[in-house]
Amino acid sequence: MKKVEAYIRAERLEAVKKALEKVGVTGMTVCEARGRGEESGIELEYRGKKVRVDLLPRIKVEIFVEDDIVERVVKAIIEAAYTGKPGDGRIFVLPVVEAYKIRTKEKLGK
Amino acid sequence: MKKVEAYIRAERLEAVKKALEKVGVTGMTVCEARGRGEESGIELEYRGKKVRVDLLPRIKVEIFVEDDIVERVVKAIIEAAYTGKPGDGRIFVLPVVEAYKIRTKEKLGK
Amino acid sequence: MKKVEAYIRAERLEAVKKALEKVGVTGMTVCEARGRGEESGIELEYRGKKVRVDLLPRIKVEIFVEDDIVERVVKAIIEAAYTGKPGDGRIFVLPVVEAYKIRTKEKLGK
Amino acid sequence: MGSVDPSATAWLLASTALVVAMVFGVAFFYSGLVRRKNAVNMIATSVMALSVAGVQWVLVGFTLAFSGDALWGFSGDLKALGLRGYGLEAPEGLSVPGALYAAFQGAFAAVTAAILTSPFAERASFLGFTVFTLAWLTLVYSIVAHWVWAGGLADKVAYALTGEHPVDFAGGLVVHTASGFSALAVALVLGPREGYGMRQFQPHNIPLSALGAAILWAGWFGFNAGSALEASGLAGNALLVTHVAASSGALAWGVASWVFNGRPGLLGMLSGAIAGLVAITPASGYVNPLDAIVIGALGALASYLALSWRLRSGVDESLDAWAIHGVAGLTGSLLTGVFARQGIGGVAGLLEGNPSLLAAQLVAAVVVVVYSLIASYLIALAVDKTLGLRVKPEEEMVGLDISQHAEEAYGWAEA
Amino acid sequence: MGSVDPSATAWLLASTALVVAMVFGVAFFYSGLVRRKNAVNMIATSVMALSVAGVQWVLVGFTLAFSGDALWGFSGDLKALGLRGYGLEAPEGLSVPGALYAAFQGAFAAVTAAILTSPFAERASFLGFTVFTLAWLTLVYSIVAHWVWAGGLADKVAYALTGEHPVDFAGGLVVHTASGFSALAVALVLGPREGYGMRQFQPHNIPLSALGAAILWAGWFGFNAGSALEASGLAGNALLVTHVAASSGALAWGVASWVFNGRPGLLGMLSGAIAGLVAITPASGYVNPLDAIVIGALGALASYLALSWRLRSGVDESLDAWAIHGVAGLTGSLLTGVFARQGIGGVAGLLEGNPSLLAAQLVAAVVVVVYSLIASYLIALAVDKTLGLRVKPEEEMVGLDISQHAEEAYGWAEA
Amino acid sequence: MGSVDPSATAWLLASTALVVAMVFGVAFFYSGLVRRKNAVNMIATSVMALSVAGVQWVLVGFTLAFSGDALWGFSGDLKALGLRGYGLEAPEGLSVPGALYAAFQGAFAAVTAAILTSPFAERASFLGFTVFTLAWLTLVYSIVAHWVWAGGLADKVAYALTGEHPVDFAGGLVVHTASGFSALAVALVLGPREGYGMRQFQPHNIPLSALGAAILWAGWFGFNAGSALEASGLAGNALLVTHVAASSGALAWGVASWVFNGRPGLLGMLSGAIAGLVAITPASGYVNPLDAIVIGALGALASYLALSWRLRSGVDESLDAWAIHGVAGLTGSLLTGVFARQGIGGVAGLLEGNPSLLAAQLVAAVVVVVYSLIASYLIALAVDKTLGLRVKPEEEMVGLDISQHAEEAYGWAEA
Ligand SMILES: Nc1ncnc2c1ncn2[C@@H]1O[C@H](COP(=O)(O)OP(=O)(O)O)[C@@H](O)[C@H]1O
Ligand SMILES: Nc1ncnc2c1ncn2[C@@H]1O[C@H](COP(=O)(O)OP(=O)(O)O)[C@@H](O)[C@H]1O
Ligand SMILES: Nc1ncnc2c1ncn2[C@@H]1O[C@H](COP(=O)(O)OP(=O)(O)O)[C@@H](O)[C@H]1O
Repeated sequence: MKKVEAYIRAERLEAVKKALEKVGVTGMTVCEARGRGEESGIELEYRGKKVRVDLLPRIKVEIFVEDDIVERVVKAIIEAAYTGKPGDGRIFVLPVVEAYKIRTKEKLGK
Repeated sequence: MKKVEAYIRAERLEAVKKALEKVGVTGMTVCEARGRGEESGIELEYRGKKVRVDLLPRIKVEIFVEDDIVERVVKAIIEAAYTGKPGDGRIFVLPVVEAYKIRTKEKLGK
Repeated sequence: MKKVEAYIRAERLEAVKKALEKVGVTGMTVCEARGRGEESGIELEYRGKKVRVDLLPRIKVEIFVEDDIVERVVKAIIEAAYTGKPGDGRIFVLPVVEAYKIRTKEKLGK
Repeated sequence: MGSVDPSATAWLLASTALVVAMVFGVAFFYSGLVRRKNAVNMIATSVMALSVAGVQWVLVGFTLAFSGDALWGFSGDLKALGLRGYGLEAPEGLSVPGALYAAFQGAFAAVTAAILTSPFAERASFLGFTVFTLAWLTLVYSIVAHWVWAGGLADKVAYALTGEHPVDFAGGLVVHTASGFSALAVALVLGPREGYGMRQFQPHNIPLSALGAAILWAGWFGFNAGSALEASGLAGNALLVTHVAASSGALAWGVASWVFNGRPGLLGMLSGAIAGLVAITPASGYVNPLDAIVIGALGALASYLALSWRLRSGVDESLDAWAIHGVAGLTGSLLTGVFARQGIGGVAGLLEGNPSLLAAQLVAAVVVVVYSLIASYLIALAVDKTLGLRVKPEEEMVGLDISQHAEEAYGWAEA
Repeated sequence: MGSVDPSATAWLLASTALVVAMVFGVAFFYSGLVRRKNAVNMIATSVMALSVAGVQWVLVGFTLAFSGDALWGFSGDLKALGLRGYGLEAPEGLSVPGALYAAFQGAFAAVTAAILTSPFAERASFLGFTVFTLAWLTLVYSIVAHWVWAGGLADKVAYALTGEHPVDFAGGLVVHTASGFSALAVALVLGPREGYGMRQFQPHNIPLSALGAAILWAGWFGFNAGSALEASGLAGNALLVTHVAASSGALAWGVASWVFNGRPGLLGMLSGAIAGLVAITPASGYVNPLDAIVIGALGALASYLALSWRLRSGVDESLDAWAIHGVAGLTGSLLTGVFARQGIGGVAGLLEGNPSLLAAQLVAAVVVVVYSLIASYLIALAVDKTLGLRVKPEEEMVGLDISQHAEEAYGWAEA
Repeated sequence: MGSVDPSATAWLLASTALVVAMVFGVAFFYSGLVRRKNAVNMIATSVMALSVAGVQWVLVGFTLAFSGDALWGFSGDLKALGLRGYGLEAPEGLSVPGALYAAFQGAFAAVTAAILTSPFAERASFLGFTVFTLAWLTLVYSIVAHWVWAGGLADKVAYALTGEHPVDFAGGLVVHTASGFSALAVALVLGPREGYGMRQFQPHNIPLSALGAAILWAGWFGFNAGSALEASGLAGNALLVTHVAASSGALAWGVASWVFNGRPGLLGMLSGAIAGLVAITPASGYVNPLDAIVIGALGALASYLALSWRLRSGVDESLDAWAIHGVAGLTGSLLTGVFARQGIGGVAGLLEGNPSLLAAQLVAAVVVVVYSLIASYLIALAVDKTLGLRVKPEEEMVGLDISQHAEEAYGWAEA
């Protein structure tokens, strides 16, 4: 079992949800965050003065998936979250040791 | 050292906090999130029209604990967060490489 | 590649951002959270009545970095987030399996 | 037809605006108190109450309350259906335009219906609520208004028993006691919210509630001083005592919670202010500012006790229309019988040596309380058995905003 | 100089306060509807409109609209530049102080400019908007006000063609039709927001919008009943019909969305209320409360249809000033020609057997629509070509609050 | 006893409602400016000020300010304790009911105390604040009001030195200068907030502040035009100049920050509007709208400079009651001496060739500034040394909402 963490634009959330449904993944948890990438935000110019806006709103998506579909999930997110403009975000895959489902009190996966 | 991530109903947060105190764990960080499980949300029917409400409010609890009490912590959360109805949530355990306490600048655990 | 998670005081966020820039790290994601440590919050006394305030606002910072700079990053955060008073927070380092940049659709790191 | 007094009209125009604003005051006060997932619904119910009252009053409500007397004092007649005869001129016995008088009274009906949204909080079907409100305005509000203000049953019975006409300057009985006790009845029919008593429900937005209270405080000047129906010393005094009672109510509640809980909450002070305003409502044409200090404080303390009892009782009359409007309205109505001063409103109370007024107030109050409880219970039951008054558990869990309105109060994950 | 009627003055003072408050009503209604990142800007544009109007009106706006008649009815003359002659006394033909009359009218100008912030939402340069607003107040609002209310072009043309003077009690044409159709023109110049049509923009704060609507509802009593310029039966009736039309509009929209979408949203009911208020605006001095039920409902339904069409059309007139103010203003103006009653405002409409009033209303409406569309389009274009009316894509993406004001509506990560 | 003028009464009733609303305007304006963890407290302090003033004024405040003259002009006498003699009739020299006059003046006291909550922001003990406010209303507000408005010390001294009575139409000195300079004194006693100067404190809710400013803008019409105590040309002109000065103040601040910071913030424009309103307050019965444009702009610019200085100085007068109310109040009081026009308020200023009025204004201003600074400093010090005026560091860190009220402004983790 792996944890996939994706940091995406809020406006791509719907698309990502749909893409994941297509590969059979519905379970997920999302939260509002703020992020910046390598360019540390974007720069606005206003009447000659420059202002750097660094932490821009982002959505963090967390999905726990079986090892065998990690690749499919990552690909689905990349395709759906892509715009090609700076700020598209990142996806990370983390190892998971164990997992439980509270309603059934059962251990999941591996 | 492990990281325990629990996605629970907001209304069970108090119970979970108390259950954890009973097993000696007080440190934790929580945040508001929205999630959906396998059934991808719940369905409401209204005058014949069906509406699917997918991302429902959830609380994410993050707790870093020593390896030896992971099991106790997981059990405590499961018991406290359980209602038996869909939406009870999940618990995941992730590996941790190292940990630091900022106030004392010391390395923790292992 | 590693994931560094830091739980800090909101008022130290600016300092942490600057300290990280100094060690060459700009990319990060932050979100609002609430946390408590070992003392489970702080206690206020009011006209003889004691009230425990447990979950206090905290900022969670998430940074994905190459393995070789983890140490520098941790040190920078510790220095910048330090006040010496209870509540300074924790830093954890987690392993990462793989990473992707959505804009370029490329795999990162390792 | 009397002739229109332009100064009275000027003040009544402004007063009507203030009273209509109060409906939104109730909406925001209540909305701030519920959980985020029901914030929209709590405003929508008041807006629906306002809209339904706006049309119902023109068609049938006004005439049932204020036109003549029918069925041995049970209600008005139907001569003013569609507000016939209430136009640009002043009706017999009034010095303001009939249309304006009807609008002012209609705003009262709307405020009363809005107060009564309290027990529906966080669990009622919007359709069920709407139908209930229409029926309630017609079968309870208009009737009680007729009984107290238009020489109807409550007045007749009290006069028969005590030889004195009960007084209710701006609606201590008609508005507050009636809505408060009706709220209790509805709460009994609807039952408590899912999880009630097991966990604490936190108010989602206290500044929003404070805004509601702000509108109520200022709007109440229109409510009470407007009820003088003239721009006179009586109106001026009514405004003053209203303000003083609100202040003293806020202080009384604040001090009580300071003493008993160690800390005075803002919501407590605002609740105290509202209770003070409620308590002074029936008295505002009859007492002086020193009396108002006492009435405001006693009203607030009575509500404080009622609320404490209500919380222990397990009855989920969620936003405390009963404890605040019902109990303080009752308290104020009785205290009017105690403090009324001949020199202000032409009626003497107990302190000036006349016990019959207090007796008359008591009789009228009992009549209003009993009728409100029974009639509201039956209406709620009837709606529940037919259309259903309560949403399904999933709908309640998701929140009424999504399930009843397909809206969320605050945007999430915006792009 | 006439003599000042103190009762009329008392009511007009209060009315002016209500109308100025409406500007903030528009601000909050609109601000709640946009995304969080533009919440400040949506208030700032209305505040700017209010401030610009406050000064412009004194200097030049008032005289262009209301002083005499110049250029064959195109505008007023310049005799009241700086409000010369409008001081403590009542001007010829009025019974309120000149200064107060000018303030009341100036508040109307400000409300109209605030309504017209709708198409600028979430994408306009604050400087471009400001310059547009100054030009628009001078070249459109003052002119249209002169045409309709001061015997200018619209009045002359309609009278020439139909033998009847068109009527507009409180600004159905001058305020709502003009601002609504101008909004459409501006939306065409500015183009849709980034991402419009591809994803849904969620309102960021519905209680804030409800607050705006609350201010509008109560403020409108000053708007319509204040337009009587006296504290009379006419004013009282205007208040009543205003309230009734708002209620009936809210119900009509609520029922429509209940039927067509399965659920009535709060924003829908509030939009219906506003549409009802808009529709009754021109009629409020001429009709009775039963008429108002019909006018409010028809106004709301017309807006409902217009909004549905607008959404399908792809035109991003973002906050629907056109659908709500433009269309309901037009509807109400025509319905005034239908329902006007001799016994109320001294003018008979179609139902009382006089078709010419409806014809006159139609002609005046066409004149106002055509002029508003063309003039606003040209002004917007001129500003766009010179100063630029639209922000850069990054600025739009980050939001106007940060890019135009260096502010964020809600604190984040506070310590 | 004079006879009651019903038109004056109608307008004063409405005005009092507007002025009471302003207290909540201050509350919301301030609450939006602080951090989320102190949002409730910032409203609670204003509500406490309102409530304390509501009762204190009836008991003792009014008589100290407005009844006769005692102690060689230091204060009023005690003949109107408990508002004795101020009932339904008009007191000597007035044409409004005594009760209403007292209520109107009491609302001013409350607004002034609310303005003075600024330096307590985010760090004061609620008990300490409450006791301070009670003492301040009695020892500063009532006294200064007596000095300026009831022929007390400031008036006597100014007249002795300049041969002219200083004028203060609606409280430029009594309300704004007094509260502003008192705020400075309190800030010095309390010291800066934890972390002040080291990091930026972000306003937690700008729309809430905008709501506060909206209430202030509209409410100020009651404040200034109500101070005419009649529904006359003078009141109408006061309303007009008030509106114009607010507009011009907003524009002046907007332009200044556009030029100096590259972007005009909404909070800046609103601050400018408030400064403009403050500056016109003493002048509103004496000047014309063109003067008002200048006075509003100069008031705003003076406040802008004062605020810039304050920020650099390190003095944590947190919400700028001094910079906005104190400085603009002073500026406006002096400018009244410059612009006053015989034809409007019966007093000529410098521009009409009379330098003594300006001199009188200056003397009165100095007296008020000095007394406010010293008396407020001493009261604050006394409270601090006895009950303690500042909370403990942990309480400040957790926020006053939890530590003083056991409430959180916005629900979190609701279920
Ligand atoms: N090293 C990092 N650690 C944590 N989050 C990051 C990191 N780099 C980027 N992110 C997240 O991804 C988002 C987009 O990053 P950015 O570099 O702007 O995108 P792009 O690579 O498309 O230019 C950021 O706002 C942040 O939330
Ligand atoms: N695969 C997943 N990845 C991330 N979060 C999940 C996943 N599955 C469930 N969750 C979280 O757990 C919550 C409850 O899941 P759900 O499946 O509805 O519970 P149950 O298993 O009791 O029916 C969801 O709202 C979501 O936050
Ligand atoms: N075991 C833990 N698991 C998760 N988060 C923790 C844990 N311990 C501490 N934290 C986070 O760190 C923050 C500070 O912890 P605390 O113990 O108060 O600091 P200090 O060690 O400086 O006294 C907490 O508010 C919480 O967010």
